[in-house]
Amino acid sequence: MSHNIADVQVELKAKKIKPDSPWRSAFRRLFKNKMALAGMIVLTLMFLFSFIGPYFSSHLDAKISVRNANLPPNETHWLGTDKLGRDVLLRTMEAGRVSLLVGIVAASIIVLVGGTLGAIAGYYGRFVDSVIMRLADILYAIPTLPILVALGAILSDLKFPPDKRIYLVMFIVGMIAWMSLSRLVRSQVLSLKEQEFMLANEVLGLRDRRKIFRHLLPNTVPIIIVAATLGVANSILLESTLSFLGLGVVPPTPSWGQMISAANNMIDFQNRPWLWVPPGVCILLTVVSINFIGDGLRDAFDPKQKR
Amino acid sequence: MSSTLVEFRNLKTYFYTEAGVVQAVNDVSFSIRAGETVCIVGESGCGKSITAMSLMRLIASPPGKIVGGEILFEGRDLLKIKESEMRMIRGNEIAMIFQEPMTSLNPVLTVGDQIMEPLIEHTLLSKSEARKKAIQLIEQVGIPRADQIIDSYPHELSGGMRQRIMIAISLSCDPKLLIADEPTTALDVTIQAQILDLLRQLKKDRNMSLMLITHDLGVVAEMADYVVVMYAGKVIEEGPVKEIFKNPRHPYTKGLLLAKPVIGQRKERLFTIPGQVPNPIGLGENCHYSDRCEHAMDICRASQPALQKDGADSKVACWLYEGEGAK
Amino acid sequence: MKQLLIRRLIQSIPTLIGASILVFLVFTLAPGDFVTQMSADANMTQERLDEIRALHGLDQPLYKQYLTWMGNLLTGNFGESVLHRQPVTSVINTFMWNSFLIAIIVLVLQWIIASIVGIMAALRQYSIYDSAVTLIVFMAMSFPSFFLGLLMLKFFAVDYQIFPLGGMRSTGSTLTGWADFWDVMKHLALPVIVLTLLNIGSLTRYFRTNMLEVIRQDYVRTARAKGLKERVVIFKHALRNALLPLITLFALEIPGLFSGAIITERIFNWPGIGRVVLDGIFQRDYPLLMGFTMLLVVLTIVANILADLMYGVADPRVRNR
Amino acid sequence: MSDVILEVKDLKKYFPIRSGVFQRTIGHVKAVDQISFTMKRGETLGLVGESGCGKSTAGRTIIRLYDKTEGHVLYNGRDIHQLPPKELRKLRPKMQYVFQDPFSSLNPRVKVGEAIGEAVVDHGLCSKAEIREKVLEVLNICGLAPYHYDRYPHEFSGGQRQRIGIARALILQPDFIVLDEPVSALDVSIQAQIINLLSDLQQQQNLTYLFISHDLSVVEHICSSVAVMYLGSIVEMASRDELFKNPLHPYTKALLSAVPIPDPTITRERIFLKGDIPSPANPPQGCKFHTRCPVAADRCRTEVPVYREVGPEHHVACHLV
Repeated sequence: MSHNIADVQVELKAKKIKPDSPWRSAFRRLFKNKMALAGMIVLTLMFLFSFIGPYFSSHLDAKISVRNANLPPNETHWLGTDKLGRDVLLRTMEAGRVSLLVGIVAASIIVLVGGTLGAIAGYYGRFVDSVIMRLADILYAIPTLPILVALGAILSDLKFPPDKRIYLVMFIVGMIAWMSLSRLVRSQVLSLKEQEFMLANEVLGLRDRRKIFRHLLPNTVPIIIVAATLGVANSILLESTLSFLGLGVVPPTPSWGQMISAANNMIDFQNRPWLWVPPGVCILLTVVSINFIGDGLRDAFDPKQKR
Repeated sequence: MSSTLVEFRNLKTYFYTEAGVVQAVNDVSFSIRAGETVCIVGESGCGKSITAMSLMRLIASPPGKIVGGEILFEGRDLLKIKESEMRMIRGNEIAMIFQEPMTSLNPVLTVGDQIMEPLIEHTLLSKSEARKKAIQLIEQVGIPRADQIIDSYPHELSGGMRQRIMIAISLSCDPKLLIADEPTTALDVTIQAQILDLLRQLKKDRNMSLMLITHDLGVVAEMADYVVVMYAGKVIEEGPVKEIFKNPRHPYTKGLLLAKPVIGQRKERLFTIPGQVPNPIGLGENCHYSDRCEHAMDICRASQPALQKDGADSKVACWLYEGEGAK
Repeated sequence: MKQLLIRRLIQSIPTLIGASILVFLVFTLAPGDFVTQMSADANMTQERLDEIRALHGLDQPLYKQYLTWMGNLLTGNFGESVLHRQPVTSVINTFMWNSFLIAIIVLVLQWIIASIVGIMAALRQYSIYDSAVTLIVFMAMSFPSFFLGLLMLKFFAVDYQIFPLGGMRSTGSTLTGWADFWDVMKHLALPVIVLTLLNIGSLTRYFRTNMLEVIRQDYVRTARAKGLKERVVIFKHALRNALLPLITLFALEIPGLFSGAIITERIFNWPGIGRVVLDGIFQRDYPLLMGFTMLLVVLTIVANILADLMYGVADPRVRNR
Repeated sequence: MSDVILEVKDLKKYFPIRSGVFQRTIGHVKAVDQISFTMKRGETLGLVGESGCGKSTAGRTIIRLYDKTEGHVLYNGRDIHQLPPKELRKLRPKMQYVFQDPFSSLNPRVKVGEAIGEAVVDHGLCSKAEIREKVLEVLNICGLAPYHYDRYPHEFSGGQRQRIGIARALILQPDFIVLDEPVSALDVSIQAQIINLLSDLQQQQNLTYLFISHDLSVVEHICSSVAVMYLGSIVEMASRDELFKNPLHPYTKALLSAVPIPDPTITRERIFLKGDIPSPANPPQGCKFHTRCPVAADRCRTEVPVYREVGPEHHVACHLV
């Protein structure tokens, strides 16, 4: 009844094209975005540099030797050595591992806490919504940096062993920044609920479980991915600021921010820049590339909003 | 027969998108005589709005570009003149109103301010004279309490009232040609009747030409003196309104007329044109309607029919009539 | 408009109380307090410590301490700063204005540059200028504040000695009048440049995206169809609408004027409130910290309310509701 | 089973207007203001009116997408607004709804085949194994090809998406479908395809349609009886021929005369209504249409007209008829 000549021709042409899922078309757009592509390349290099790099360094098992402390960059130590004679290049690599890890874990805390609270507030609304949003308002009202630094100080008072301390730093950085994601998710869920396909689900009599996980969530994931990516970038910045002040990651665990705190001592700052410039450049490169990827993802998922 | 006011000659306007080149307006030619209402009719994506925007040279480039042809306005080719000269014509000799009254007015400026702008730009009126003229215009478009309306903001007015304000703005400098791009599509039917009646009235009083763009054949029958039917970026048929409705030539025009339900002339089953409008990217050298046309012949799938005279004042682009074109 | 103000004020009361509780908990539950700092000093006996604690009411149950603290706050008594042995309010008063000086200059510079650069980038989308601006904007947003400060200090102060190494005035300077003014200007140049660069990124992007959004609107096309000069279309029709959401952003900058830049002030040794608060953190001067944080909380809430009000005044659609 | 499938009795749907500091309710938008009608199986009732007349709200309240304010909706004798959620869910497949906007009525991230089939599986009406077969069958009935099963909504045109919306409703084998402006967003040639598809489905599966539209010519073609709504109330209801040939209510007459006829030879005397459609938030007193009615008398300004039967299945609410 439905097929006639015209439809058949249309069909033949259409059959050749593969089904083009929104995810695949989004990633196609992402890879076409030059800046995002550059970001991905640089970020992968930073990951290789931090997680694989150390195994290539010849100074992996070098012991602390005051003899060759504070050497400027030379052919054995490409980036010189620090006051304990450790190879700065190796230290930067190992520090990268910590900084990246802190960034990713903190961002996942933001996504978990912010995402769930935002979804619950958006989906159930009314009382639950106002409680969560009131909580978010409170945290928004408190200035981030002072509280963060104060919490860092308290951490030192609680005398946590350095390696356990990283996880607490991740926790603090995450808990300070979940509010913006929760607001984003909440408004997205609210606007989705007005969409006609959600009303259709109501008419079709789908169960709540299906409505949330098959319809609401997949349409909220793009916003979460973008926010998570930018969250990693901000968390790395926050962690490095804390560590620079000596309140985040503390020796002996290395992190880029903590290495830069070497610049606090006037002599190192003035005439041993190889101690604090390389980790700074690493932070900058990592964060810039993540920001580019995040921005590229935002365009890829929602092409209507031109850059 | 009054003189020709506007003449499109082989106009080509393309859009360069990531997916490819969209030939939105592909070799379009027709003319508008002074004091005449010409209706450009066609379904979405046929290029009727782009034709109007090309005439006003308001094509955003990138991504759009007028790649060929001429648009003669009183003998002057608008595509060749400088931007500053074009600006003197826009809103002054050629004015335009749009489809969405809700978003066509600036929400943070008063209605009066927006009516006075073209007056101050194009005429030598002072601010106070412009304001008086604005109040007059508001009354002419049938809005009561004009002196209060002039200081109100667009969000305080209904859709119908905003469209009347748009008409007041367009008429402020007594244009020779008014372009109306689907002016009543977003309005309710009783408000649409009011606006169409207003447009007819104003056209008569001011002996102005009207280029009305619409997809509604009812509006065409009511308003048009001359009709131009477009499909996939090309003009496929044109002619006086009675000729088009009484004796449509192109299969697509016939299909449109039969597919539309008409009050009082109920049929058991509507004629349907199968398939859908072709993808504007990568249109071949064939007649673009061939894969939906029931009379499609091999030649239709091979090459494009030219727009040929067929009868006193009508033209059609279809291989069915190719032979008799000479008449 | 009045209703909006009243409603927002009432809504902000729970936020204020909630924030104060949180701030109070963060600092009082912290293990050490200034008394334990004192215990490091040998001749302090345990009874003496307990006596001081009792004097400051630190031995009472938490909620009582909170109520007394809040009570004092409301009457303007922010408590005694341990480090400076003066009321917190006077400590804040002396140092805050130094931070304010930098913050005001940065605010003005930042908004002028960001608006020009951002709008030009929007008007010339897809041009090289636009991609260059995007690149610089991302760099500025991704620069760790302390790293930029250190680099600038190293480059301008150490290597090329164009600007002083830090502080607010040349050491031991007895200059007055204009000479003093220029001396301070020389000292604050670097911090201002750093802070402007750090903040300029997101603001430029905001101007650009807003402008791009507005240029696509129908009423801009209508303005062009009226034959108005491009200048009028852009600056009267487009810009006015693009600025609307930025008014709220401007109001939200207010807390930043008083909060001081903790990191930059530390690097450039600028005697602002940020620097004092950082030292306060290291010395666990909790009264000062609690007082200062609460001041910022109030400022943020006020700024939020002001933002909504200013938006209402600017946007006619909201004005008369 | 009597052939009356649906009975709507004095149905009302009011939306509260809140304002003031505590957002107190200060009034109501009477979107649906006491409408009543019955529908027999296999019939198509047209619900016609201009924007703001409440036709969509009525449609959504009738199948309990919105909860009613007052009144009853009896489906096969059971009042669906009294049913507990579990019972209502069981009844859902029987009453379906096709939405107007082809672009927002489909989830962009779900394959079309799954979107059509998911409700059937969710209701346990057929197992996961057989679902693909059932979906392919309904796709074919609605004029779509088998390979469309794995495609995503953004790969379809407006007309095709409406076919998917219809297939999604059809697969649950409903008795009653509310069609909310199903063809208003489509071009004429595509509109005709969908209208024919709907009529064929009605005959094949003995469906009952509530057809909501503002386009009188489409309503005349597809509906067996028509109800004209104005500001929340039904002003006139009759069989199709009766209403189009012998309209009684002044608003119906004005509506019919306002529709442009695609025939240049016809010149008819037009009724132009004065002014604009009043806002549903504060409708005029007495007969709501009196502010625009060309024949309004004093009585109309004060007294609400009674909705009464004036002929065989011909109801009207007007003093002067």
